[in-house]
Amino acid sequence: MSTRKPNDYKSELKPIWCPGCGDFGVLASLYRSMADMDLDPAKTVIVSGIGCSSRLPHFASTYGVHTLHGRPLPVAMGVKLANPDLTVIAVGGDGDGFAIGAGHFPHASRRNIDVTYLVMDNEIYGLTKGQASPTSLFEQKAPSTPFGNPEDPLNPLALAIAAGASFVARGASFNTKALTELITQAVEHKGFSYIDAMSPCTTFNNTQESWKDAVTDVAPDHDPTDRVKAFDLALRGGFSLGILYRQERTTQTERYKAILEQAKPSDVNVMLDGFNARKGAAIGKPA
Amino acid sequence: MSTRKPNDYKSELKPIWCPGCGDFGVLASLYRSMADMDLDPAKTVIVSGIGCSSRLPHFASTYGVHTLHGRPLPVAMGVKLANPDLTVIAVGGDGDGFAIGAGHFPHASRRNIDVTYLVMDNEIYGLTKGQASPTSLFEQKAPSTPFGNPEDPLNPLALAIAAGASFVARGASFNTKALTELITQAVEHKGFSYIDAMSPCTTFNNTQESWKDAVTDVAPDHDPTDRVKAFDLALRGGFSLGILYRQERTTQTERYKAILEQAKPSDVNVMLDGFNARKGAAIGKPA
Amino acid sequence: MASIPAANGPARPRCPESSRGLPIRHPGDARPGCNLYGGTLSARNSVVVRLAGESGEGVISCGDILTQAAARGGYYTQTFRTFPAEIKGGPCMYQFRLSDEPIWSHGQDVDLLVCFNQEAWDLNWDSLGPEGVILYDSVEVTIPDEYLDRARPVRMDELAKEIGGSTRAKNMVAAGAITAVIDFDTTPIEELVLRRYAHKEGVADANIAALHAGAEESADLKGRYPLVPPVEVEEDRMLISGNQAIAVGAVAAGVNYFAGYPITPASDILEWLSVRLPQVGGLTIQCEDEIASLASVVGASYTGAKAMTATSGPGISLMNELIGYAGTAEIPVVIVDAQRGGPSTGLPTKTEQSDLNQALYGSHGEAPRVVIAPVSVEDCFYSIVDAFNYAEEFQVPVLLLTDQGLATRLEVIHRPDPEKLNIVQRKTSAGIAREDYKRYEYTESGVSPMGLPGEPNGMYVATGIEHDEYGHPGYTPEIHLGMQNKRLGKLEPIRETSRVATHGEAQPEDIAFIGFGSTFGPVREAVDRLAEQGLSVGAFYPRVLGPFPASRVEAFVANAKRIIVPEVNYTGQLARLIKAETNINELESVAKCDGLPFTAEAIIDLAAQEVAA
Amino acid sequence: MASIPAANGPARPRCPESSRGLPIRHPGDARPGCNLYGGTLSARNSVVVRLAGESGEGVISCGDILTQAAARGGYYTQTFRTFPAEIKGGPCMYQFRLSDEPIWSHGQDVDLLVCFNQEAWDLNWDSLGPEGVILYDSVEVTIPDEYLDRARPVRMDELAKEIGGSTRAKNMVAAGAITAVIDFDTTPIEELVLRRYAHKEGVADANIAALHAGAEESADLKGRYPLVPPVEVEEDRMLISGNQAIAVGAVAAGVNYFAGYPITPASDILEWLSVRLPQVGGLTIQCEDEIASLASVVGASYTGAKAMTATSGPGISLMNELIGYAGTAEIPVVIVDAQRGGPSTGLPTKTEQSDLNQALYGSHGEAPRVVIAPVSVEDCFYSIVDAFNYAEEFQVPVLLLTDQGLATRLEVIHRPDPEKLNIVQRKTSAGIAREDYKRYEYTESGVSPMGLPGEPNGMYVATGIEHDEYGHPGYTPEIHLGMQNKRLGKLEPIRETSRVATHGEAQPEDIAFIGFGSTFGPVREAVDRLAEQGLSVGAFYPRVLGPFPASRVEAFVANAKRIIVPEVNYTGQLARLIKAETNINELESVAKCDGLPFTAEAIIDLAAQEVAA
Ligand SMILES: Cc1ncc(C[n+]2csc(CCOP(=O)(O)OP(=O)(O)O)c2C)c(N)n1
Ligand SMILES: Cc1ncc(C[n+]2csc(CCOP(=O)(O)OP(=O)(O)O)c2C)c(N)n1
Ligand code: SF4
Ligand code: SF4
Ligand SMILES: [Mg+2]
Ligand SMILES: [Mg+2]
Repeated sequence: MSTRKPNDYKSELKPIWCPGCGDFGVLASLYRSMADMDLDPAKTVIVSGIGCSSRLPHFASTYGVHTLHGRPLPVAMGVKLANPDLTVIAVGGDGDGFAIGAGHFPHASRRNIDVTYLVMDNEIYGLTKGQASPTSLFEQKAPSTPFGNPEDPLNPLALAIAAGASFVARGASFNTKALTELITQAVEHKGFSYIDAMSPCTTFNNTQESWKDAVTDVAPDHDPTDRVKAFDLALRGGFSLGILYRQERTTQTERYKAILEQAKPSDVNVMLDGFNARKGAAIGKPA
Repeated sequence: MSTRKPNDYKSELKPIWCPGCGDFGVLASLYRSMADMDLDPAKTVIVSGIGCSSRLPHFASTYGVHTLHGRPLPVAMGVKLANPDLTVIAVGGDGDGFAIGAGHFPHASRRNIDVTYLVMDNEIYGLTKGQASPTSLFEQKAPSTPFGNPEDPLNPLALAIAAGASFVARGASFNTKALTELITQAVEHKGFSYIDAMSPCTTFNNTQESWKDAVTDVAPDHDPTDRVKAFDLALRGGFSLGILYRQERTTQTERYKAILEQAKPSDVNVMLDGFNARKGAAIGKPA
Repeated sequence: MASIPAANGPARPRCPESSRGLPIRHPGDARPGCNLYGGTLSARNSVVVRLAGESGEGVISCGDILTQAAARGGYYTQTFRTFPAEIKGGPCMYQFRLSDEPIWSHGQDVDLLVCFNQEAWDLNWDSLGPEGVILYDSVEVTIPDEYLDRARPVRMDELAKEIGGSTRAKNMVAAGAITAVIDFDTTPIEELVLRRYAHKEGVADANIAALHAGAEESADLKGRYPLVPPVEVEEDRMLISGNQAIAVGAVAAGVNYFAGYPITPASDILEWLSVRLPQVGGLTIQCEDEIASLASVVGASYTGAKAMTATSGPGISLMNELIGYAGTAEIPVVIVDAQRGGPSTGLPTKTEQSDLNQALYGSHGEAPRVVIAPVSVEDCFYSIVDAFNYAEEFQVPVLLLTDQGLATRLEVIHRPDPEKLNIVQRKTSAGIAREDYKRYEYTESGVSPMGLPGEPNGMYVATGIEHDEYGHPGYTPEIHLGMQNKRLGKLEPIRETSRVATHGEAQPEDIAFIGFGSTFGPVREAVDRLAEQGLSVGAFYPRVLGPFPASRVEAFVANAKRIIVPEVNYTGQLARLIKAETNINELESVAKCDGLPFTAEAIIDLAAQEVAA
Repeated sequence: MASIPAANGPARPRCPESSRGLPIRHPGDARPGCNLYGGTLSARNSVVVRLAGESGEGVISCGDILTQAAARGGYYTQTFRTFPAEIKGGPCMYQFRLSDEPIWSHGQDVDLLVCFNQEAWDLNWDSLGPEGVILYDSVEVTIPDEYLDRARPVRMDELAKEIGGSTRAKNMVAAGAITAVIDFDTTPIEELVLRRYAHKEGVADANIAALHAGAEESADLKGRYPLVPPVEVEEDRMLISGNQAIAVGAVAAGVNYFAGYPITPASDILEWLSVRLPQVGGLTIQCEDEIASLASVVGASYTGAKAMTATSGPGISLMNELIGYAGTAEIPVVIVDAQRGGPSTGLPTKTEQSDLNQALYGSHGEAPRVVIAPVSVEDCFYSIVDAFNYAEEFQVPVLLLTDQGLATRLEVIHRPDPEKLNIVQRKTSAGIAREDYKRYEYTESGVSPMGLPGEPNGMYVATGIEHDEYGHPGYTPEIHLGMQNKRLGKLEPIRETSRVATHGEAQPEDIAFIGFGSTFGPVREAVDRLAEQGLSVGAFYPRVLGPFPASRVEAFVANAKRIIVPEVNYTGQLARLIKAETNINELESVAKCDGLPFTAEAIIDLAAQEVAA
């Protein structure tokens, strides 16, 4: 039973988000999920990039790394690899994760890094005042797409499934109960878990009402272990909330642990001896 | 009927690849395909990154841009957007395209840039002497993975399909006839065409024999317009050669053309007048 | 003895205090007073107004509309704004200075301070000039007793609510109150409001009503702070920001392709060109990041397009590898860096001139580039034209450094004439026989004709690998030295021919100011006022910092007793550059690191007191 | 007058020619001869051997095995290799120098040149010293008549085929021939061959047979070029490269986490540590690019791990944004830059010292960092320990600059004693009460205790946004100036305390050499030889270039008539740095840009002739 309350995870800083911003709902869900899991704040690290959503770590009373635009995933990987005892949650925006950070996402997925990645997807760049993001709709008008967005949006869930993420889900900021539950499942999942959290930007892309109308739940008979079906579901229109894909696979942490077990213990003196000139180091690459 | 011969596309530089390197077969297929299409060398631009495979433009007597490690796709996009009359072919290696270049691939795909991307996939870093690449096998031993590769490989074809590439195919360097044909179809395809060309690195990862044994042709009844089926096929083991996915979709070039048509012609004098202090520019963002 | 006192800061970190040259004041410090209610001050030809409030209260749009109205009314203006890096909340400030004559800085001592809330007063009271007066919200703000005789409460919140049912139009009430005090016709404001809300019925009316109510509220102060009315008002005046001047200047220079990634404070350029470039047949594209942006610009330029990108510090940090590539492959590109406070994410909405080193030295190895710093909003226009000209003539990346202050401030300038610009076109392989063509040929100038796709005789492979004249990879000492000679040597003529902004004496005997970029305005004003004091003073602002015009700087300071180098950064980057590049060894580096631009007054203070080491 | 003649190269690009200080020779130039067949030369205590051939012919492994055998036999060695950037084909060269006494450079005049093919002769004949002799393949190579009396054909191809059925063992025939000429016991070579091919039956035998055949082939020349045999051979000698010294030094310093991306010439470090780090409980991971590598290093260090990455110039260009982040968030990281020829992709397998500026000034804004340049292979070991110590003590990114020459050359050094190292640990929040803890507290030293996950009282958010002492975002002038004072000020003590490599006079009166990194070896040798000529000479090599030890450099040159600054780059980066940071205004910048390291002889030549402006 949990001894911590959601409020225990609140920091002394008040969120600076606009009134109505979806990120409030995501943050509330995260507080609640952390309380449900009774996470030790001192052993929890929230890692983010840059953007409105990426300010989140400052509002949580845990350890946090507010990194650079697009870089939360590799930083989170370093945190987890260096200290596997920690619970590591990466958060950020759709621009952060799928524009400038797009190169890291497939690798986090295939490596099955033991990190939960929670993207507050508002289909826009909030912090820089409303430009189109990689998830903005085709033909959407925005300050840098005055003629309508000429690009088709990326589908982060489909991408995650293709790249090898082992847990892929969708939640919504306006549905905090379900989102709380999803976050808990994601954090408890072994390996890389990705949650696309629909989180409207009320200032620059107010989709709140239309999204509320559009969401449905993943059908109860959906088999989340079927990768092709999950892909199919990810491609379909409408927003199905819930777990699209889940796979049991050894995690990066486990694989590196295995390497540590495999490696013959040594020390620096032995290594130095390997270079001994009299004994003659191996040809080409001595020692 | 073609008036140009494959040899017409040879440059004065001899390939510096190792004897037996798969890239020879890819280059030969490219020469032949260009001849088949009778491409005007002066209107053809081959763009590459860095790696053994990325040396290719130097061996073709066309225009070429030998860019930086991981950057052929955005450079190729700039070439094509700035001069849509050109035929633009991007080439490179698996490391170039899916490690350091991984962030550009999904965007080239979703934008449907009018470029053919031909990756010489040897599942290894050739030029830097044999380290594991994003397509190297799990547990594969290589200089930087002495305990076996702890990472699951990326599946570039699945990724391309998920990201929105409109033509996705697999070829092999040791099957130049089919590869020639694929290249021709890819170049003639409107929009972003991706070819995964299996191209063994005989020096650091000699898969030539095992690959020759493993390849099969895409089944004749495969429907390449079905994205989910294509994804399914991409995930399956074995190497099916041929077109996995093909979609008709407006290309980036077409969309930007539409923007140009939509825009009300103007000139710099009109624009300067928009800032006239007496007339008063619009509030906030004058003009 | 080394003479860069600000160099790397003091030996030990010290508690924060205000920056060099800007005295710190504390509430309760005695200040020369004035009485808002005691008779009219004589008409002045410059007034400094500062609006302060919370982000979201309309402070910025109030400042913008007053500035525009003033420009419309025939005044010269200079503005300065600072706002939080967050979308909502946090203190924000807009200062504008109006004058009937050209002005060069936004002013230091505030004549009219308008406080929307209490924090606004707390943060800004110390900017008040000796004769400064105050307008403040009657509900939200409490003013200390000793300031009451020059402060006037205005029912901003109250009246706005009365009129529009919410505090939305608060800023228009404030605008109205201001117009009364400085004796300013509200008509141009009304016109602008009508135009802005043309499509939103009711909103315009409410705003205009609020404006009038505000004017009514301080009607008794009418003309308390009168401005000399403008006399000769030329038809060719424009009101424009630095970012806008760059964007429209790029069109004048013939830009065909722009690719960028949003970032404060450079996004304006992307957004403006995304509307305008298609209107002249060009393309603007938002890419997935700064690396892709510059990569696609390289690709576009390879085909012959005039291509550019714009970003701020973090984007430049990511572009370094490609800057080196463009320099090595000799592909022209233009890169705008609207500097903001650094390092790292830093202070996204504050100003700083701290990217000079990175502009000059970023990218590994020794890659050619030209670095330009425009000195004013008007100069932004001409400098982006220079940037394209250098890029095209020398086939080199050109970096144009502005800063948040310069990029976002509105200035009244004279309309440039695009017909009079000298536009340089790239040297191409057209007309050269195939067998004679070598892309990287050693030529007298170091510039070789560039093959453009479509041209049958110009085929070559552009590459960042060391290469011979044909572009074939080659690593011999001869090739490497030869190509470095070519790539770096071709830029040498620029040292002698680059444009320089100067003011005052050409070879001053007392004080020689050397600076770069946006500090020119306040220094220029300071030079005039110091000269009035009988000093021999001059300012020399190289517009091109790299390659550096060493001998011209040396000539400028030849007779100077003091050399002062003011810059808005921490380590004194320009001061070090001067020492590295010239024979000048003794100079006073005044590096100010507080996120704010210099004022003319601060420069004059510097002249009065020798900077201690 | 500015006195950096090499600055930015000549005003106009010129046709390629050899670099300053390295005379160009042309075939047919008269050279002082010697006769290979005419009697034995007296035993020398240093011999320079150069092997040259085509990549793939085994030149590098032949050089490596001879070097290892020599080290085993008790000689000191220095090597230098150059090979093409391609995997197969292209000219490749391996030079090694052996001596019974410690040596500091690889030598200029070649005593024994071994040509595997014709191109090898064509490219290398002009390196032959006055008494130099030649071995060449009897089939592939033709030697001009005037060299025949000191050249000996060896049936490398022929014998190799006879013995092994292919030319594979050609390099062993060459090795055998060499052992005869320099009178070198083949036993250690045989031992090494046996060890290398322990698992491949037959191969070892064939190689040993080839070795003997080669020795037989030139048996009549036995002892023609005898080396003084080593006398006192300590047990603690190691043969090791710069990259290896860094890798094992990092283990000695306590590295727990390494992340990297392959790149020439830095990949060795990644590869070596991927085997070794797990053996001491640490992790090595190859990431998707350099950005991810450094990002994950930042993440690892955040948890308290000692974390590092290694790359070359292009990788550093990509890492700039994260370097600024680590500096601003005050997270210790160590970054090795094994420099190669630049700019851009440049000359991946050649040496250059051209990343100094980027190391000092890369990243926008003004981000703190420490820049270290080790001066020898041995120093690589101690310098990486310094790097970790600075990183951990000052919570700052540390860049360690080597170069291709230093990183890949094999040197005999004395075994360092890990017990004697001073290893610095990070100051953490352990023991501080939660309510007293401020991550970015202003302290006397500027360093604040770091909270590490797991520690309940140390919770904070690391950030690259400007922030107050708690790490909360804040953009006021006070915070920004205060934090820049903290971040940059904390490094100030390093100026006075950093290690310096010196040789010769502490305050030379004739010639003062200032340099950095790998040029120390040849300069050191040159200093000794110039001192023998009666000159007062000294060398001063700051190991830490940033923060720069300005006053110590000034003290060093106080009495010097000439100041010479040799460096392997184009623009004279160190020379400019010295001018920017010190009161020194007159110096001779000798920037050599040919992808090759300096030789002692070239330095001595410099001393002989004043460099013309
Ligand atoms: C290298 C770099 N480029 C650009 C920026 C500017 N920038 C800050 S946040 C942001 C995008 C924000 O969008 P998103 O990630 O979707 O977050 P949101 O604000 O919508 O939550 C951009 C472009 C930056 N900080 N750093
Ligand atoms: C920024 C940068 N990082 C690293 C390198 C080194 N590098 C050159 S090619 C290469 C990988 C080559 O692998 P791949 O792309 O698969 O091409 P292949 O050689 O196998 O054809 C690497 C890591 C580089 N040139 N630039
Ligand atoms: S701008 Fe949009 S995303 Fe940012 S805080 Fe406001 S509502 Fe939220
Ligand atoms: S190393 Fe491999 S990829 Fe490179 S040329 Fe040789 S065989 Fe081809
Ligand atoms: Mg967003
Ligand atoms: Mg490869």
